[in-house]
Amino acid sequence: MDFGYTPDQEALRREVLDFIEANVTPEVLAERDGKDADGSTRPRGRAGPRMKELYDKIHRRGWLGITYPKEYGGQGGDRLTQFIVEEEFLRAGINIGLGGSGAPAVLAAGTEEQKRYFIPRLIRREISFCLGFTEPHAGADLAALRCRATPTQDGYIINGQKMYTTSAHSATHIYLMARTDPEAPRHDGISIFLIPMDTPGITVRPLWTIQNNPEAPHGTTYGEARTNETFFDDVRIPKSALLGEENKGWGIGAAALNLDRVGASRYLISIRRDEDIVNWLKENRDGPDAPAENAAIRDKVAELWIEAQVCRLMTLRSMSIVQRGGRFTYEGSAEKVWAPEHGVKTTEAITQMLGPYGQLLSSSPHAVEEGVFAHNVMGAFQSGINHGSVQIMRDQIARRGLGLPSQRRSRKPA
Amino acid sequence: MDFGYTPDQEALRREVLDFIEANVTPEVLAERDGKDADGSTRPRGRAGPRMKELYDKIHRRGWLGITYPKEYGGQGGDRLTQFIVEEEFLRAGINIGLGGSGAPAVLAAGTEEQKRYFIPRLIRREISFCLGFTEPHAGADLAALRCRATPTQDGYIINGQKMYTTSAHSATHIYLMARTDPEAPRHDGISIFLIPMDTPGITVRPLWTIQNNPEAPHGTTYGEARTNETFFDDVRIPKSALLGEENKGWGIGAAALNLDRVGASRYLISIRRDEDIVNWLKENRDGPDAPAENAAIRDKVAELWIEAQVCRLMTLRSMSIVQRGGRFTYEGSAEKVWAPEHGVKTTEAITQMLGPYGQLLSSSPHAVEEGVFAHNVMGAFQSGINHGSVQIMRDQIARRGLGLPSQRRSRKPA
Amino acid sequence: MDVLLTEEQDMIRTAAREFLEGECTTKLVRDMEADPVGYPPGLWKKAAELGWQGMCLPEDYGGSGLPLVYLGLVLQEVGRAVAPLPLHSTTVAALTIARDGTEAQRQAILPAVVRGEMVLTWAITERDGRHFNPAIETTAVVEGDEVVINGTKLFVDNFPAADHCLVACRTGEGLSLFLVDTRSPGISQRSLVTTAKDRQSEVIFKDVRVPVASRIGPLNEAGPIIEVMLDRASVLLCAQMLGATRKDAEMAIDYAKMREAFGQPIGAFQSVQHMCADMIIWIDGGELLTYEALWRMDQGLPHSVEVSQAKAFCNDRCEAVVRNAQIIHGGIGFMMEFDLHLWFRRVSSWTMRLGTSYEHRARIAKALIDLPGRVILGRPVPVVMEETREEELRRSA
Amino acid sequence: MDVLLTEEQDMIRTAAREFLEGECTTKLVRDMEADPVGYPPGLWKKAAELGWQGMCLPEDYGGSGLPLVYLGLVLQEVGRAVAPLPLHSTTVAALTIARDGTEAQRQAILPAVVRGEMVLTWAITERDGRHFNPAIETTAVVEGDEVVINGTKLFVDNFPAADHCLVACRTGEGLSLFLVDTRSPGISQRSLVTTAKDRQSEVIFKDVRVPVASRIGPLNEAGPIIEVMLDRASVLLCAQMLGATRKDAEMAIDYAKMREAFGQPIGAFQSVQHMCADMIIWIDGGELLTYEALWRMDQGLPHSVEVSQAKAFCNDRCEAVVRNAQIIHGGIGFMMEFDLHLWFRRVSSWTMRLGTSYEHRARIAKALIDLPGRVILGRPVPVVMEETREEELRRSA
Repeated sequence: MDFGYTPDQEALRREVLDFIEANVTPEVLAERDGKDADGSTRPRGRAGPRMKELYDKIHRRGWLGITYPKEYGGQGGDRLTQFIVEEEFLRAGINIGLGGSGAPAVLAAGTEEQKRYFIPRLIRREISFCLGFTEPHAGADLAALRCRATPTQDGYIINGQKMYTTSAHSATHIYLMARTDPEAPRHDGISIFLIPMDTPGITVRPLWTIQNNPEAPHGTTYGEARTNETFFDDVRIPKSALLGEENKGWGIGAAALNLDRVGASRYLISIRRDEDIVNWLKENRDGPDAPAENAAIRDKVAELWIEAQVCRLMTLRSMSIVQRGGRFTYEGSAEKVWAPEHGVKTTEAITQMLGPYGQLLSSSPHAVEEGVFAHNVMGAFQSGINHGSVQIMRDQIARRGLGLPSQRRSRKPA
Repeated sequence: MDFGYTPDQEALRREVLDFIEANVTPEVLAERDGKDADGSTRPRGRAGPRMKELYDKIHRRGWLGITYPKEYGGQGGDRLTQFIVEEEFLRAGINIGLGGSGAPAVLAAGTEEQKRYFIPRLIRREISFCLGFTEPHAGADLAALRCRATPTQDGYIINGQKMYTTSAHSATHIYLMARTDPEAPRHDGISIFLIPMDTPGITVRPLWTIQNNPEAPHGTTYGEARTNETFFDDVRIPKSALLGEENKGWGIGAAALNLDRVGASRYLISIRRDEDIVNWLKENRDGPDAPAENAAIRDKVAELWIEAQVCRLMTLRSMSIVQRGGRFTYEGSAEKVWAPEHGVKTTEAITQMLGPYGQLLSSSPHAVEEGVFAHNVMGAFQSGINHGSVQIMRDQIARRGLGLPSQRRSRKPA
Repeated sequence: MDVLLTEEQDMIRTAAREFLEGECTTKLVRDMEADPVGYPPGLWKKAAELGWQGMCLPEDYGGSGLPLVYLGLVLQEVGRAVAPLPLHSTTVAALTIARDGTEAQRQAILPAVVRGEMVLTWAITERDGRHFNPAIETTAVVEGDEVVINGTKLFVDNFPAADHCLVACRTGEGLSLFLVDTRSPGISQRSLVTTAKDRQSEVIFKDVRVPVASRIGPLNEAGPIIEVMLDRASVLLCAQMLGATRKDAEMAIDYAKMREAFGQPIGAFQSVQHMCADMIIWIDGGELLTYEALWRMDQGLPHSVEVSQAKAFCNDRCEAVVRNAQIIHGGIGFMMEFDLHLWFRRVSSWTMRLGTSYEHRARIAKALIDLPGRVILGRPVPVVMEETREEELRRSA
Repeated sequence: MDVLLTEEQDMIRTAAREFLEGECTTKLVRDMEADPVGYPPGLWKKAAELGWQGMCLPEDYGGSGLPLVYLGLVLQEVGRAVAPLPLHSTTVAALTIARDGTEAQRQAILPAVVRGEMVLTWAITERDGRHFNPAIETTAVVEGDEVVINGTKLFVDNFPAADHCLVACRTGEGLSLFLVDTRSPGISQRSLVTTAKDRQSEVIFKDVRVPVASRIGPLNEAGPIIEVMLDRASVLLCAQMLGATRKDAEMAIDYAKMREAFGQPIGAFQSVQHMCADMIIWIDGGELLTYEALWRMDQGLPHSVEVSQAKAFCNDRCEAVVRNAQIIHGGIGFMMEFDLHLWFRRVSSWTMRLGTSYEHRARIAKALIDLPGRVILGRPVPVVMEETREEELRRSA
């Protein structure tokens, strides 16, 4: 049992922090937020020159793709190293992850050729995936998906629609789940494809979220202003676009999603507001009526802080299991219940600490901390829905973790 | 919309309060708690001479069986009158109810002869029912009951076991649900019987609760020190013991249970500790560190108080519906979710206000308010289990109240 | 005792609902979010024809003189439709003028309000954002028969639409309340951008001159008037909030019946069913608390504890309901083009206004704990601030 | 960083579990509830043979000198078995003697503790019941080479079983801590009756004379010693509580798998499943907080915030778990003859001891809000009370 880090790990953290101080400048962050100094416009979400330069520098330090094998351009490092580096960059507002579960899936299920093609480019950020799983009628129940990939002689023809393909307008590829065998049981006829977004027949339609107009400040929980619908009309792709075996896509996707659940980003989005409100209270304590002097508010803040620690500790537990090469029974699901619900609880508790200031969005005069608390109210609950709802996670804890039985038949209430 | 009472109703309340002040003396209450002045012992739960005298007086004032028809010894009054009188007596520690759903069931389903026999005697407290519904394997799922009533030429033979027959050791009769047709669908082969407890073949075994040794002070939520198991071995009863039609007992029992859910006693058991803690805080505020001065505790107390008001208001709503002759869609169930859960919440919150004093039971030196808060921890949760659990109540709200569908088949998690 | 609506009350509510279902589309709601003034004068006028603005104003000025409960019912429907009408700020200010204004002020304002020709608001809160006993730094200095107002107010409702505004100012010894023409020289405003996307403003008063005669109530002693006004505002906001929240919950329940997952409607899962059951319980609870507070106001009974009970409960529970409605909707509720957020964003905003849960609960705790005598639930709680309707009527007569 | 148990830690825990499963029946637990002394000396002696009492005491006195985490693991198992052993009070007091006592005191006490021949306890709290900064009215007046103690202590653990008791007294300027023989003339006790049905006492000191040399640490300056002792006591109680709570939850989960209603095990219903899932999440959360606090103590890192985090969380969540375990059991858990309440009553009691959630959260808030510097979760929080293990070791050397 060891809750600390080795001197080497601490030195690495220091190194990362020094790098951030030197390189993650206000200009870089302004560009990240679409506020280029030269006033030029880019498609939202696509990196500008300063961000490109920053990622190049981070790459040269060996901090991109840390856990990926060296033969595919990674560092062959461990997940804890990745965790330390990622946490600090995330706190500084820079995402050094490879963007979801696509890259792990390629590594786990790709052909040698696919791995050699995709992984190095994903690490160098020349390729990026958007996630093409969810559909209008297949959300929590993903296996209900209808998007068809009909086999042809030399490949497949894709027809269908994907929802909430968040970075579809800026990604180079889509990591797509589609049905290759409509006759098979619903989990057995699904395959995964890696498809360039410029393939003819793909159309991306923006879906603006309630975080649009005004946009949420960086670091807001589910602060995305835009997501997309992506339509496939007779999209012809070669056989080589298939990832893993045909009709075995469900298992590949699920395994990679589980991997994606461990890491710094998942818990950080749920605890940033805890830090923010404590720091705000500390810095805004004029007079005896300041919220910081109110014992009821102090009590609530301490309660939230404890819960935030549990978020952190559950993440450390998951990291420890992964480091040891173990497998989760229910620990990943527990993290995925606790952290999002905590994030919502903190967000809502803060509204009552800030009172009318809590409603002011980013573009408002008098907005508190650039409106991050108000925008968080708009977004926090999304983290309990996406990538496995808290309801489904609790089902999994109960059934897989605790061995509780499935329901036999319709229940008749007394 | 009227949240007040008429001058006549207020006068009645005043009259009841005056009566209580004059008649519910410390000696009466001591006797109620089994502490007779002459040191004599009675079976627990059976009224002594002072209590008998008190009930006689209450009866002479016309405050027993208020809502029952005059031809059966009642007052032909309305439920609101009953509510006002009952609330004040309950607050004074005297239960003037007829003891659960047995009496309403007799009134609703009994023969003229049964009504003429039972109702006046129930009102005069010469007869009392214990409830014989629950069995070891039939609790929440009451329709699973196995106790058999086998028809004979001139009556029935009862065999089986009932659980939690709380006043079986002091009641004169049992209000029993038993299976008369084991071949019928489970709700259709059940009948109800009214059986004298001194019928040969009935055995009562005490089940001591965790409120025993030491006993909980009066007014504790589920403060009963004793309940019972009741066994039926070839108990022969005449046909006249049947209430309503044979095999129609389920409907009779359910309807009466619903009626039993409206009234003062249901909500009072959930809110008494709210009053108690506020009054305790008021009366124990030495120095600046007293809990009453702690804004966090004050905030919590106010939160609990608001919830207690909702208990009260939901009861008033149910009363209003019943007064108008309406029927519940979900309002009775809502009351039955909210009040018990509130009672538990308050009980547990108080433990953290009292700290180590909160663990002291009734017989302890330094017990707070005779240990009622500590005993309440032991009992409060029972009110969310008994007479329809909060889970089942929520199911009913969702399905009957909101029209949400039943589950079709076993759910497969993703 | 009968806490259900009377037939007449139910009729008024139903009429309001049907009117707004016909007149107030979500397109209108969205249009008004983008509109700098923020309300449709045509609809405002129609509301006046239905008697909404004058519902609780004295009959002498064209009003209907009905109890406040009726206005609460109408505001519930306004909330249900998330209708962009400045009814709340107008009626709250008008009721204060009716109660505490001079005859001349009433004549000047109330008939125009009743006819739907005037919009009102008030400006109390300043930078500390507090609801009770805010630190008021805006000053009003008497110069001859004028006062000169200087200061900055925050979170002022509907200012771009308002003709007059009640402004609380420090006047030497105490607080005074002035009826100020919003077009007076020296007044400027900045729009705040809120989750509700309503029209809230920062209003800056720079050497604004108004006649001394424009004060409402006695000089330096406006504190109790402001408290009554804010109590009315709080409880009426609860009504509006509950109307919106119930509609939001109904949409979620309907969605749960329709949306399928794992081979059945998501509303067939016990976890969703229990979530829905709780939502309805919470809304009902808030409604009962709100009705009781309104009823007590109408009876001239002490009501400060009841108002705070309603607002603290609604703040917490309405927020929880609309969040759960979002959760039941999954991703779609997060999309701008889907309507659900129109309710979600407004209810969220309202929970943060006119007193936080902490502020209201502190007030309740004060009444429960700091005043002498044992408490009994359902019996009069010791009073923090008392004002009987008889007194009110006497003063407004 | 690896927050899981090491193989060695797991072995110690497993051994403790197996030992208690064999030795500590619920019949024994029930018997000891009725026993005036409240523990079985035979089992206490066997525990000593396993090295429990001396686990974290210095090797010089026969102990094993292991980190506190190990004692935490054993106390988890003691909690799991609700074993009627005075291990918590004995080890907490012994660790204080090891750290702050004189060599003579250590010699007199520690070897006997290690051998299972001595039971210890402490007496700090008085009638105000507070955990932090209790108002201590018990006085100790120096008369020659003796001090005379007068006063009344409350909630003293295991006093009927204890040989010695650490007593906090007011000595003029400040607080002092004395090691008092429980058989000293002038000491009397009254048993308190608690939900745990453990042995807690009111202890009355009337002109009790003990040598001046029996003080632990400097005169008038025992405050920090007491704080360290109570922090150890709190976090070790968390461990004990969590062990009991997890066992309780496991019994409920097993019951849910077995008990049928509506044609299936009640554990097949989503509402019960989610209840069980939450119970496990809460226990795990409490365990992680507790382990981190213990680990920080062992590392000599500041730990007051972490201790308070663990205790506040366990108070609230363990209570909720054991209540839910009762609910899942329905009526049977309410029956004296069924065993479940043995866990329920103890956990309930422990949540009320050694600092309420309010007290611990106030301490956390003080560290978070009142000290300078921005906070970052997972980085050192500004320190309320600091004591490094190096310092401890230096002082105890």
